[in-house]
Amino acid sequence: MISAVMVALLVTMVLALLRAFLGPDRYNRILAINMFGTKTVLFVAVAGFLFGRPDFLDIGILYALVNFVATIAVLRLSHYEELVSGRSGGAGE
Amino acid sequence: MTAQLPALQVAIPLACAPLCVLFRVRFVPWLLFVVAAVGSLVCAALLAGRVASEGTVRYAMGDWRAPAGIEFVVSAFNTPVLLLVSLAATVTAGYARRSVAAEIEPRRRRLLYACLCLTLAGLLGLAVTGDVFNAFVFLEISSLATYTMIAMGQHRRALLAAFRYVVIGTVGAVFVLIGIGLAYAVTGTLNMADLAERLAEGHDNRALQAAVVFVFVGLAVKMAVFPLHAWLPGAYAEAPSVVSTFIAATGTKVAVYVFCRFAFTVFGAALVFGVLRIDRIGLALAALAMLVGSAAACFQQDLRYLLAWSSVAQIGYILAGVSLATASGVSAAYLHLINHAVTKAALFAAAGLLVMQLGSVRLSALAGLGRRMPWTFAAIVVAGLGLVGVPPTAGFVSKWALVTALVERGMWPVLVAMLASSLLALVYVGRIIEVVWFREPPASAELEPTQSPATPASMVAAIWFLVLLTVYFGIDPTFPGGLADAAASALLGSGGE
Amino acid sequence: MIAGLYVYWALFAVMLIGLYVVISHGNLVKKLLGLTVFQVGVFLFFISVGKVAGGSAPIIAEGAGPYSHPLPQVLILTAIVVGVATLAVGLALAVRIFESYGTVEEDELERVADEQPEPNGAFGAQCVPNAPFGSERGGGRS
Amino acid sequence: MMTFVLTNVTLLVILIATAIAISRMRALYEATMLGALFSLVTASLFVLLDAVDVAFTEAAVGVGISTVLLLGVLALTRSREAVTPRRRHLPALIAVLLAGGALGYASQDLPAFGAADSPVFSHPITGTYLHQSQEDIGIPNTVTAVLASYRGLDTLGELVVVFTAGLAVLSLVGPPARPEETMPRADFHLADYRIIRIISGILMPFILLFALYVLFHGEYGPGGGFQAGVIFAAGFVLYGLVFGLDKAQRVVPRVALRILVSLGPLVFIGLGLATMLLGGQFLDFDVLDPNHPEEGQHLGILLVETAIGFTVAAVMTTVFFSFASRGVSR
Amino acid sequence: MIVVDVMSGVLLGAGALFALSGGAGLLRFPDFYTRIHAAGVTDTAGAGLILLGLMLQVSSWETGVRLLIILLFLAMTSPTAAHVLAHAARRDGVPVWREGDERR
Repeated sequence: MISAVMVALLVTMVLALLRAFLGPDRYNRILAINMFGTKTVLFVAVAGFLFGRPDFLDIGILYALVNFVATIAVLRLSHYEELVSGRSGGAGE
Repeated sequence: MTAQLPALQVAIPLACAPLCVLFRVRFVPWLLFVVAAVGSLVCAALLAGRVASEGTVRYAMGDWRAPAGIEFVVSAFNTPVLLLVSLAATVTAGYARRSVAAEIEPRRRRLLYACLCLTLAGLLGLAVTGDVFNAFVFLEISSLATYTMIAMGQHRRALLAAFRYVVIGTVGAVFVLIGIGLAYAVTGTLNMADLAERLAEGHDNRALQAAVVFVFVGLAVKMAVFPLHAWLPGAYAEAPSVVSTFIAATGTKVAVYVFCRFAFTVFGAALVFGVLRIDRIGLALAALAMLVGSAAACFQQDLRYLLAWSSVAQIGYILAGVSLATASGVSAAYLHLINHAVTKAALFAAAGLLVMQLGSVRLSALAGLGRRMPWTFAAIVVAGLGLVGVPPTAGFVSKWALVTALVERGMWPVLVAMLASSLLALVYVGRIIEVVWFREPPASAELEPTQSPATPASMVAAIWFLVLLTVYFGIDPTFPGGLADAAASALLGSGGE
Repeated sequence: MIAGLYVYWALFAVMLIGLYVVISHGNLVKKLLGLTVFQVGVFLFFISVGKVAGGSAPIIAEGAGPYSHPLPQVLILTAIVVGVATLAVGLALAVRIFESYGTVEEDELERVADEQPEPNGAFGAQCVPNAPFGSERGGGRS
Repeated sequence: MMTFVLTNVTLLVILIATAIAISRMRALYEATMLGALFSLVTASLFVLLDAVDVAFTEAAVGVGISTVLLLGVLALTRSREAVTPRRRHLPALIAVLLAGGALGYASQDLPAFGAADSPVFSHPITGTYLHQSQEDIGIPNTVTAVLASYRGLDTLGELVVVFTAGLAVLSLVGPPARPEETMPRADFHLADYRIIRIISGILMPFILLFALYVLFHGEYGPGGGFQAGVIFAAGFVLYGLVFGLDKAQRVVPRVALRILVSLGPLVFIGLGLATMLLGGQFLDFDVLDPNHPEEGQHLGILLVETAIGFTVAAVMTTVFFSFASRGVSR
Repeated sequence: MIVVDVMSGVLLGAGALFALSGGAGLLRFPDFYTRIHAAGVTDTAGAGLILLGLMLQVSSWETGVRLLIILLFLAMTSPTAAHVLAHAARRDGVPVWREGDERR
């Protein structure tokens, strides 16, 4: 059953990767990469159980943390650039 | 305490670097660099004595036996390099105080001294280590510190030169890493002596041959051998003068030592020069480097670019000596390595003094200043003749040794290239002499007679110490010659030692 | 034949893509990204040499079967951090080059270097980059 | 066994696809994001190849620090969306063909992937590291044992490399601006940041706690000095991104950073010199506790990991603050 | 014991289906906001179910605690990230897809 979940996760990762490549604009790509990150967290957890050493799940916690920091960083930095160039009308709609 | 010498050799400069950053009081960072340089010189001298008396000195780090732990190996082939690097550091330390005060803004001075200590520690570690991956780590330490120092140059071109060196240097280091990885995959060990034993029989193993090629391409980048030398002119010419003086004398020289160490004691001359014929490629690249380096040097407008291109040519000479793979060839290469380091350090130090006095070293700006600053330009002329290889200087002795080694192996085309390159060297040194002594100083120079303030004694002393050293080695080459012969016999004789 | 070596060929492909990006691309930041890809390819090669089929991580536990070799992992722990250190130095240089030359594209750098060979030294910042972290200080020199 | 090969092949295919996408992607922001994804896939491959500590470091460093630095520099250098198409294809192709040929030539004699009788495993040091270390050092995580004790000099060299990178960034991009210089603009306190603020506020203590856990758990499970240092830095990066640079600098003052950056290497080298003075070789931890050397090894490894942890955290945070304040103070 | 295995099998199956549907939704939906809905929901739910399924198969309590921490962490950060992403896109003026528009 776990190997079935592993296959499902891999398929989802490939789908997310396709969206990351195709994604017309930046936000689709950020979304795809964020989803890919979450699936990687699950991949590590399932791989731990599948290969018999489940006690290495600290990596899962780290993945989730780092994925969150990367997503915030991408939004914070790229988003900010728009704010400066004033394209999006500055403070609010 | 003498048992701990190899570790102290690297630990002293390594400990001084963070101290430089911590103590920001005016001259303490410079003092720490002096302590690091003198300390490493004392260790190198004591080690040379012990090696002369007891032969190879082995030092197991952390008291773990060789293949499991890392070991330092000090033998006849790396004592000359240790002495050379420590001596260059000591002279640079003496020279540095005024030159750094003139060129680097106060905030960055302690960082520069810390990076100088790190480069010294990296080069000494690279020269001493007996573990292949440890050599990669020390290579990265010295390279990273050198990138930082080059970027402190005054002109904005220094940033471009540093960035180009970062990219090319890192690609070279990764090539060395690929070579180490392939060798590890085939033998399972990282210790040089252990590696040599396990490689003795597997000469037809294709992964091993590829490992040799990758390591040597990576080292060729660090040695600035002809096709991969693009980073050197910018790096040497744009760096602060203290930095170019130190790395011109040591950077590529330690890389040549590592090349010899890998070629003779790790992979074995039979594989490198027998099966893979690296000697033919080496000699061809050396001849090209001599010609291109000297030719390019003739057309440079800036004194420091001229000296940097001449370094490319001189490395061609050293590579030619090593590629002969004969005892006389390697000994001539070691001799030229020592002589050229001392000569080029003197020239870059003199150029640094000129930068401090005149602001720029473009040949047009130096016109006719021979009479105004006789000591500096006399030093440049004598050291320049050393580059050409005129009899009283050390350059002549090492080139003569190279010529005899080449004749012995009958490598006539390389010999012709060498003579042509020496003639070209005569051209560009002659050009300096003509510009400085025989040309009328431009009108502007007359207006500010006060332009030449009292030349700092410490800098002139450092320059003239190096110049006198070249002349001394020229007249009485027994000391460097002895070191070079011992190194050559240690490399070739021992084989897998 | 293929069963044993497919991993190595895939990793060699990743290395070569990284090398290609480093040499061919003109943008300085893109070169550093290519450098990272090149280095990661080498790191994966080291670790795959130390893997044993059906083995587990070299953390000793009762009955955990054959262990993969710890030595390549130690080497790569060192190499990863060296890679990041080089990346940080490269990026710091890229920022300073942008401030002195106004661009990080290699062909524009050559053009700018030819047009104005002698601006004041490396410390003068020709243009003020935007503030990426939402904070503004009194008008910087623009 | 089949699932291992299947997963391995899938991840390798994803890896190569991402690498090609990075090389073809013209917009730099997207290329950097794909770089983050590339590091994540690499870390997953490391997990598959039983390199648990390396997966830890690669994920924390590759996705956490490198991505944030690259994005910060892209913001600073105002890189336009598209990269100029001028590319030097010829030299690149020549280099790739030569290197590829050499690698292909080498791959014919490489030991098969996963072979138990390959030279790497038949070398006697395998036994030393896996079994002998249990008596000499006695910590389950042999990677940390080899890293800190058997090959302690490599780790010292690596710590010095991180220290040098910190020096380089300090000298090139200048020390981080003082907190009062980096007052955020009025419209920065927007309603849309309130949710991230609350979540980050809640998560911050746990992130730092997790970093400390990783630091001291390095001997029994995946973890160690470098990983902990990078997680510390990721926590401060998150805090700086969300709450603005000035608050972050109040949490981590500049002086503390400068002291910590140079204190770490000093502690490590001091430890080496201390073992020398106590009569052992450089970095020989047995002499730290004469009557039972195993305790000495434990103490030595713990000191080494702590020194590395604080230095890497200080250097990575200094680098991030320098880049961030560069945009501000100019 | 069989009940626990069946329960974890069901949970794992549901989680896998959620993940797959999220992936499919990501590709098939016409524009950004619909895709973020698909990804956001299935991320959190799929992860939660799979981790719960794994928790039932756990042998030692340490692993269980680690799984719980991952679950809590994902439960907090995944929706936040989705929110921030949607908000940034909205502020950045990404147009909303109307019936009849072409795919974006």
